[in-house]
Amino acid sequence: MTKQIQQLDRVIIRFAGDSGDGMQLAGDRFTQETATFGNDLSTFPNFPAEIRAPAGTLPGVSSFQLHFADHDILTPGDAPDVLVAMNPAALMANLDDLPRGADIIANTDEFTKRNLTKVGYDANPLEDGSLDAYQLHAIPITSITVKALEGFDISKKDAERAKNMFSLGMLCWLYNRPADGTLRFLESKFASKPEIMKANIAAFQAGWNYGETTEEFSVQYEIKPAALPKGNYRNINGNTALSIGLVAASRLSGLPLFLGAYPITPASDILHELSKHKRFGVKTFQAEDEISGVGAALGASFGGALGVTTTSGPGMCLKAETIGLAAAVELPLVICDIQRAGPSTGMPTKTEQADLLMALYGRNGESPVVVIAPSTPGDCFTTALEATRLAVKYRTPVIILSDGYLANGSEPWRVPDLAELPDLSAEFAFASVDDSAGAFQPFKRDPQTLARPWAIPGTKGLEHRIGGIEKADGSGTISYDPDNHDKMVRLRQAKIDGIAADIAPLEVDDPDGDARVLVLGWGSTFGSIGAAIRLVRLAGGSVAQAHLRHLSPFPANLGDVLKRFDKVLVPEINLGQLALILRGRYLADVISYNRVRGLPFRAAELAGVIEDVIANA
Amino acid sequence: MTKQIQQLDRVIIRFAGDSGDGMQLAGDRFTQETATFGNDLSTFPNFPAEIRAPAGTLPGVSSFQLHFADHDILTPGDAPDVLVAMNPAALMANLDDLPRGADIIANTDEFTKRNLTKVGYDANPLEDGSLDAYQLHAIPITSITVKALEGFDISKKDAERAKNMFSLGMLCWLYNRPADGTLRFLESKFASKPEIMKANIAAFQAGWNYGETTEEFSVQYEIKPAALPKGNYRNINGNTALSIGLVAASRLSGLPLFLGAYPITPASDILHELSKHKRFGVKTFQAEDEISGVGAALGASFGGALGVTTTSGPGMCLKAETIGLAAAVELPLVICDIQRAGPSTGMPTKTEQADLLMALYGRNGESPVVVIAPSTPGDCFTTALEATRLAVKYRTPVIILSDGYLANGSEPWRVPDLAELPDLSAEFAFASVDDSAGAFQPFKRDPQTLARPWAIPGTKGLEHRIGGIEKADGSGTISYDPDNHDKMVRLRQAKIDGIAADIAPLEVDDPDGDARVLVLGWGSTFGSIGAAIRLVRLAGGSVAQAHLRHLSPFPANLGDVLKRFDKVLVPEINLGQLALILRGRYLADVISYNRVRGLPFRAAELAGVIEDVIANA
Amino acid sequence: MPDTPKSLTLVPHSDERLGMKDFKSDQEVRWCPGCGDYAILAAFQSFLPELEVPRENLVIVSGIGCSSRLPYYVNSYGLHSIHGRAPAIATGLASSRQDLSVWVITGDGDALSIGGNHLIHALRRNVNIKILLFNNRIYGLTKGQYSPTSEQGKVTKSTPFGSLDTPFNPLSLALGAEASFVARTIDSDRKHLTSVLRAAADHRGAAFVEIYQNCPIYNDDAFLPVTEPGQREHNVVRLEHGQPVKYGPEGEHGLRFGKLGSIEAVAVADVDPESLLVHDAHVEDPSYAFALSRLDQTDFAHTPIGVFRSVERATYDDRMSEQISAVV
Amino acid sequence: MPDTPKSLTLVPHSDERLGMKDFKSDQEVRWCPGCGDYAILAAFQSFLPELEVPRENLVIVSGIGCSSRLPYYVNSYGLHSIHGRAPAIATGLASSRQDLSVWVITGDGDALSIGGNHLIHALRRNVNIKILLFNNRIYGLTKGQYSPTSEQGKVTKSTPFGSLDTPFNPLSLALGAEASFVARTIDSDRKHLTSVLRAAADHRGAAFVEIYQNCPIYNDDAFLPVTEPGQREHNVVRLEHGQPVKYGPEGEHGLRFGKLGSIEAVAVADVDPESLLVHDAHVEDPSYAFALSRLDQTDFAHTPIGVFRSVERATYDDRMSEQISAVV
Ligand SMILES: Cc1ncc(C[n+]2csc(CCOP(=O)(O)OP(=O)(O)O)c2C)c(N)n1
Ligand SMILES: Cc1ncc(C[n+]2csc(CCOP(=O)(O)OP(=O)(O)O)c2C)c(N)n1
Ligand code: SF4
Ligand code: SF4
Ligand SMILES: [Mg+2]
Ligand SMILES: [Mg+2]
Repeated sequence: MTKQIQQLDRVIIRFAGDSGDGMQLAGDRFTQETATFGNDLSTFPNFPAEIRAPAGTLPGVSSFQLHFADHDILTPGDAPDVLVAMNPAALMANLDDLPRGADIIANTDEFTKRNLTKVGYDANPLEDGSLDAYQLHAIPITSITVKALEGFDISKKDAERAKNMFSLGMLCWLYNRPADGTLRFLESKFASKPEIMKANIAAFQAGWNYGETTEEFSVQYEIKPAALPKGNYRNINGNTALSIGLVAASRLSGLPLFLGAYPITPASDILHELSKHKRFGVKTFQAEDEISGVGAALGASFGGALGVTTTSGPGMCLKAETIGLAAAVELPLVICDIQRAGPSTGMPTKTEQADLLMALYGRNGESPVVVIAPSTPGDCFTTALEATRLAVKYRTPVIILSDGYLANGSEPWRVPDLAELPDLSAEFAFASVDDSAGAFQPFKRDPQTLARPWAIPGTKGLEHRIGGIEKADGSGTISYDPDNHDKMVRLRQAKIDGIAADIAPLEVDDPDGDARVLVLGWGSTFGSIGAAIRLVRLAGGSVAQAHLRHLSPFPANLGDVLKRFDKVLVPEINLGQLALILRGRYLADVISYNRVRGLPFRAAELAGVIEDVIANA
Repeated sequence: MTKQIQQLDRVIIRFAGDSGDGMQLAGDRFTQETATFGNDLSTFPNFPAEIRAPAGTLPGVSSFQLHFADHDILTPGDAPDVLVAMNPAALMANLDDLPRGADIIANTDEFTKRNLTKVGYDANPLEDGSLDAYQLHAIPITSITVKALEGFDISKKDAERAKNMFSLGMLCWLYNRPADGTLRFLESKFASKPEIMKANIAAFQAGWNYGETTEEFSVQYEIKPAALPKGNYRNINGNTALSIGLVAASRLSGLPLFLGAYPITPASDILHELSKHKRFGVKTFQAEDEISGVGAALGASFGGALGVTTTSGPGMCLKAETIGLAAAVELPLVICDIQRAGPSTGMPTKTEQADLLMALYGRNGESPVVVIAPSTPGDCFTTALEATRLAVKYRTPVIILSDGYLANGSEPWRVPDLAELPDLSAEFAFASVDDSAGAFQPFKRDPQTLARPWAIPGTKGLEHRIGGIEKADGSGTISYDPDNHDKMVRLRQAKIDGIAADIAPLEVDDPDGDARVLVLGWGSTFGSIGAAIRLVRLAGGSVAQAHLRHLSPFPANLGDVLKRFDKVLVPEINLGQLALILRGRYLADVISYNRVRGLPFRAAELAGVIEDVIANA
Repeated sequence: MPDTPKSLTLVPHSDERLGMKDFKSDQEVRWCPGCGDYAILAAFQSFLPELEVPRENLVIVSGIGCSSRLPYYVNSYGLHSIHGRAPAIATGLASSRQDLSVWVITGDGDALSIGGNHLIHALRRNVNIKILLFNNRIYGLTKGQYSPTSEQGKVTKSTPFGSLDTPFNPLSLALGAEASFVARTIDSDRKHLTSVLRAAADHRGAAFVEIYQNCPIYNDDAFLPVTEPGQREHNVVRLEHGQPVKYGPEGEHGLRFGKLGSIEAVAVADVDPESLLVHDAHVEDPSYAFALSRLDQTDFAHTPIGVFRSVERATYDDRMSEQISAVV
Repeated sequence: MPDTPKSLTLVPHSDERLGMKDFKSDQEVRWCPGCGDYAILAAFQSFLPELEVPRENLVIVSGIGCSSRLPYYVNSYGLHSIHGRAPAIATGLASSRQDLSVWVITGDGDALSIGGNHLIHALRRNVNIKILLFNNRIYGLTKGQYSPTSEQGKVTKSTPFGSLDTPFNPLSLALGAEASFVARTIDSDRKHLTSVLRAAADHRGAAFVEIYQNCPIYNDDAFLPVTEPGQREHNVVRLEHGQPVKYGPEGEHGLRFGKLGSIEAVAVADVDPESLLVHDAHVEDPSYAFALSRLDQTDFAHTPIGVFRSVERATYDDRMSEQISAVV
């Protein structure tokens, strides 16, 4: 039967099921197809910390949300238009987010008495009319899949496992997604198990046909590709972008990349990704702990490599002492903290921005470092380049504050060609003998940058010894002289402060130019703040937006920007850490807005907050 | 010959020599005698980080300064009235601090060509008239001592070593100090080596007689005892006071004291002191590293002990993750950070206040803890009690920020009797079954304190499991619920903030009541700020002083206090860490004054700064 | 057990008859289906009543990892701490509370990677704690990176071209660290696992127990040669104190000292019976236990399980208390 | 040396004839008079020219401690890092720069207390670094607390009633950690010290060298039995590969295997010469070296010095480079 086709400009779908149901995979495949198709998109995978949380329970629910459109979008969206609920827990856990009228595709096979009571439904919501406000599609996904796979010589378990492919096929049909990519993916994934491969492909097609042939869906949707700037795009998540960015930085600077890392969620994928890039000479060292990871990276930096270490909150604590040493010996070092919800172990798979003050101040003594934060998954690439530039030019540790939301969330990203990227090798030079008139002075600073010479082993005539004990200005020999210490403390600070002149000023987006309220954010909240701002402006509100990439030092114009507005709203996924520093540095009475739920802000919620601020401005 | 006796109200003497010359010992003995005699006093030992820095060099100079008076004093003083210089290096290193007319007692035996050139004297300052502005006493201390000990069957080396006792004897005569204490001290110290003992005693007496019989000193000085409040006094340094305070806290709370520590300068002496107190059941555990030290302390706290760990800056970095765990599981824990000059290894034996921001924010996520700081050596005792009170009452980590100056500096301290000390056992109670209606809820909070129950193993019916993963409010079971996390983050913060209602308000000292300038300090700068204030007031200036003991949370009235003054000056031995927080919290435009020289402020210098501020107020 | 296990002499005795269910908590167990941790948990819970210790005097301390989730599932006092630090935390607890039975649950990453230092020091000090190391030769919780016990060349997420490092032999490391009690057992062999737990509880001091644990998700069948019927009979060498060491379906294989202190496997038939090893777990010199620990270096061809070493040595906590009672 | 020491095959060769003085820096040495560190520094500086490596390709990495000050005194590249972390830092340097000769200088506290974990992992990985552990059995720089190698019952500032813990035997620990090269020597025996440094440099991989070092200030005469003329002849057992192990003034003593893999000291006269040990540093199985390491457990009655173990095993850094060159 032919079906009517309806045009949409944007759709938000959410796959939800048990950790074991393969929702992340289904969501990821749908995303890849959507990327190939050319929509703009933004994703939000949300899963439990356990490998396999208990089946059918609320903590066990794993979901994947995808927002795609024919125009540029900023977030995975607040409210799904379609929810795929593979079991009662998935329905219960996600229903609150659904707007009335949304489509719910429920796998009836799993709505058994046992599963219902497990999450506290005393009646079956698919039958008791409690979902009347929604478009319910009650489909026995498991049994149809199993039936469709009867012909194959595979276990019942394997047949059931294929139900995620059935759902995927159904949605691909519903939204007119290409299928070839998925088929190719399945072929390679199950290359070693041909029967399973065929079965999964069959399940996918069964889902597709189900959509096409049954009465279940009366319309099919079409979302035109988005008109993105020309270029070769790939869908990328933050951790991958950061990894590729580091590889690019290595090539652009001519410095071999050495990663010292200890696995930790949500940072591990950077180690995984970089360990594949042997062909670019990338060396990855899985250390015995975080201290060793950063220590090895610093050792590599001392040897003239681009030393990098990656971790998350608890691991950052352990790196503090070595970062302090790096600040004291003034060597380049890139530290990536992929923030997660704390304190302590906290909620490993949930996002948060609460490591800012630790990054700025979490070391003994006055040990200033550079701190920067990416704003979107793709921006993690750019941030890696900027971190490298500042680290090698100023011989300083640079901390990158990404987070779980950026790490796993994805968006289409235009693959740049090396040619258009900055030549980082021009930003620094290793010291060579002729630099040093007379005896080599390892702490003689460049008057411009205040950076000390980076003299690497193997350079004849520059043999020298450095360490964490206070050093005499210039000569770098051990010194306990009181005034020298005061001077060195101030020089180290001045070097970092001076970088303000070498970074982009803060840009303010204020189209009407008459906004009296500024919303100032940093890091991963860029998307939700931007989306909220759009809502406010759509509703006729006038508001300006600015987003900080550099948190230490701040852009030189930050103080002036703050002064220009009656009210400055600072939304953060912490208890107001940036706000504290802004107030302390500029005595600006900024307004903090904080939600620390382990999730990105909802644009609508933020829009409300902004409107209140405008109303009181 | 009888000599004229001159009354003085205060004297500052400084013993200076090679690390090997025993100046710390001489100074310490003189101090003990002075304490017994009943003067008020304040000391400042200043020594190199090396065990034995190279003989005769500037880095090798070790000095001990003592300020004593017939009235109460606040600091070791800026400018010595008498300098004992055992060698050229000692003279050169200390001369700048001497006011014109000061007495210099120089050991001529060491002013050899070789020693002079070693530090860059091309002429002998004892002879070239360059010291004409001072009262020079050029005495061949070594040779006189050796001569005086000819009778004894000891090595020349040992005879020479006794020269510090000769100097001590000389000064004890000059300032009329009792001698018995020193004699008793020498008897016990060298009990195993009677010949050495007799020799040292003889050297001491030789010094005494030298003063009495020679023409060298025309006058002898007398400084009357100070009229201190009644009581039994002992001279005590900060580390000892802190140690005794912890033992007292253990007895007052009825909790066995468990110290987990890894040695580090300048904190090691607390471990040394506490390891002597076995009779109070104190258990000291020298751990393999700082992480183990704090971990063991937390384990002991979980078991119902008073868990304590002690360290300095670099070690604090390593404890961060475990302190975060303690904040998350909400158990009592006392962490003593005896700050030293940083960053990194820095200058281990020099003082600094630059760990404040690390103490406040140096952990992943939002993990608020209590932070307090002692203001004088003796106050370390009181601070230990306060730390224990807050830790056990609120089940929270409490960080004590002492520093090298307080740790090694000493002052007379009135020994309290337990009776007059607070009954800490009244501040808390272990949970017992009846507390919990129905199933035990390890995170059900006391509505007053917001503290959770402290249910220790061995308590039947309260078996429970806790950890660093986010917990459900009340039940404490693992929870990834977004709103629960936001709630718990705020509850943990609210618990700490709430403590403001349970601590002493900030007291302002403003005798005339008309001061428009407030000097606000924290920690070990109390003495130098106080002395500076006295100078300003003596000169007719009007200025108020306030000093913070509680840095997290701040006293409830701090905001109001700041508002009451036109100008607030905040002197810190860092780059303005407290100032940043004050500005951020209260938007108060406080003025930072910072000198980061590894030394306490000079009162005179501070006074000048204060006067400038007053002038511009 | 007839008389009090040696590690419990200062721990109160429980008169209520506790059963396995008394040690089950109300928390839902969150491991993957088929995870070896289930078997270990079950064996542990059914063994605990044997100790006749009140539930409230039992404390389980763990680090971070799948294995380290175990405390949540046992109805006693439990502390799920931070990665690698459990031995340090347990040291503070055990030496300040000798009336508790303290167990440490850890994994190969938790104990041997980030926690290696605390482990070796706890063993050397001989603190009265029982350390159960769940060795699945992989990082489970972080989804499958190689661990310090993974075989060299292991292909994992973090080593797509194969791991480079020589793995630790946990028992050799423990013996090198002056451990007074060292044993090995297997998740799937409940009877043997229980006997080893029993021996550990009966050791006063630090007991180190390596438990081969299968991770079906990230390192399935890592221990097949010693778990699979048909293979295990040939590969598993059961050590029993005072017994001649024989193994193989008909006990046709034995062990004896070869040259320069190394132990070799031999066919009983071919050698002078006198030369065959009779297991002695109590020899002071750890060299013997060390040589035993080297037997399974390469493959699992002959893998000893049971108590390798168990010697008496004053514990850290006992000595600490003695010093105090000496002065008070 | 005739041909390039194995650890230096990728390091440039220096054609200038360097002497001891070339390796002296301009920094004043800051150790106490009579400190054993002086002797070690002198031996090291006079040995370095032998390597025929350009000064600029020599890097010394240390942690914190009196011993760890050494890099300041050698005119090469040096990094005086933080407490216990030198092996980790050196691992990053050595595996990213194979053209360097990387030496780690550490102390018993630095390497075995706070740095224990990095040490054992560096050994297991077999990174091409040379680790010299100055063992004075005390914390020197922090003014005399007991260390993990201090004998039990040691009275120090932090243990006024005597220390409680069983010390580590550094060699046993290293062997338990899969070390491929393990040796011991003495500060005061310059000739032997130099020969051991030579052997270490000739080992490709992680070389672990324990150097008995006297701290006259806080632990004087700790090694008297093996340094004092009159005693040392009786106590020191010099190991030389391929040579029968004999010691004593007239070589009247020897070693042989006793029961259950332990090595015992015997009077040569009393035993069948066949049964006497002939030292073999190259046996694969570390059980032999381990047994040797247990000889001086209690007192110094018979203390082996020299190279206990030296076996070839691919290094971490070589393997790392191979993986890369395999794909590029
Ligand atoms: C400080 C810190 N670093 C890293 C992690 C991440 N992490 C958690 S468990 C783990 C390793 C788990 O392996 P193992 O100890 O073998 O336990 P298993 O899951 O295999 O039972 C790691 C690296 C962490 N939680 N904390
Ligand atoms: C993180 C940290 N913890 C503690 C210290 C203090 N500390 C410096 S050296 C040292 C131990 C030195 O002993 P060892 O390694 O044996 O060296 P030695 O001085 O005996 O040569 C300690 C505890 C430190 N510098 N840093
Ligand atoms: S990942 Fe492996 S070890 Fe962890 S629970 Fe699953 S099966 Fe068990
Ligand atoms: S304290 Fe001991 S080890 Fe340190 S320098 Fe002095 S003598 Fe040497
Ligand atoms: Mg594991
Ligand atoms: Mg030492």
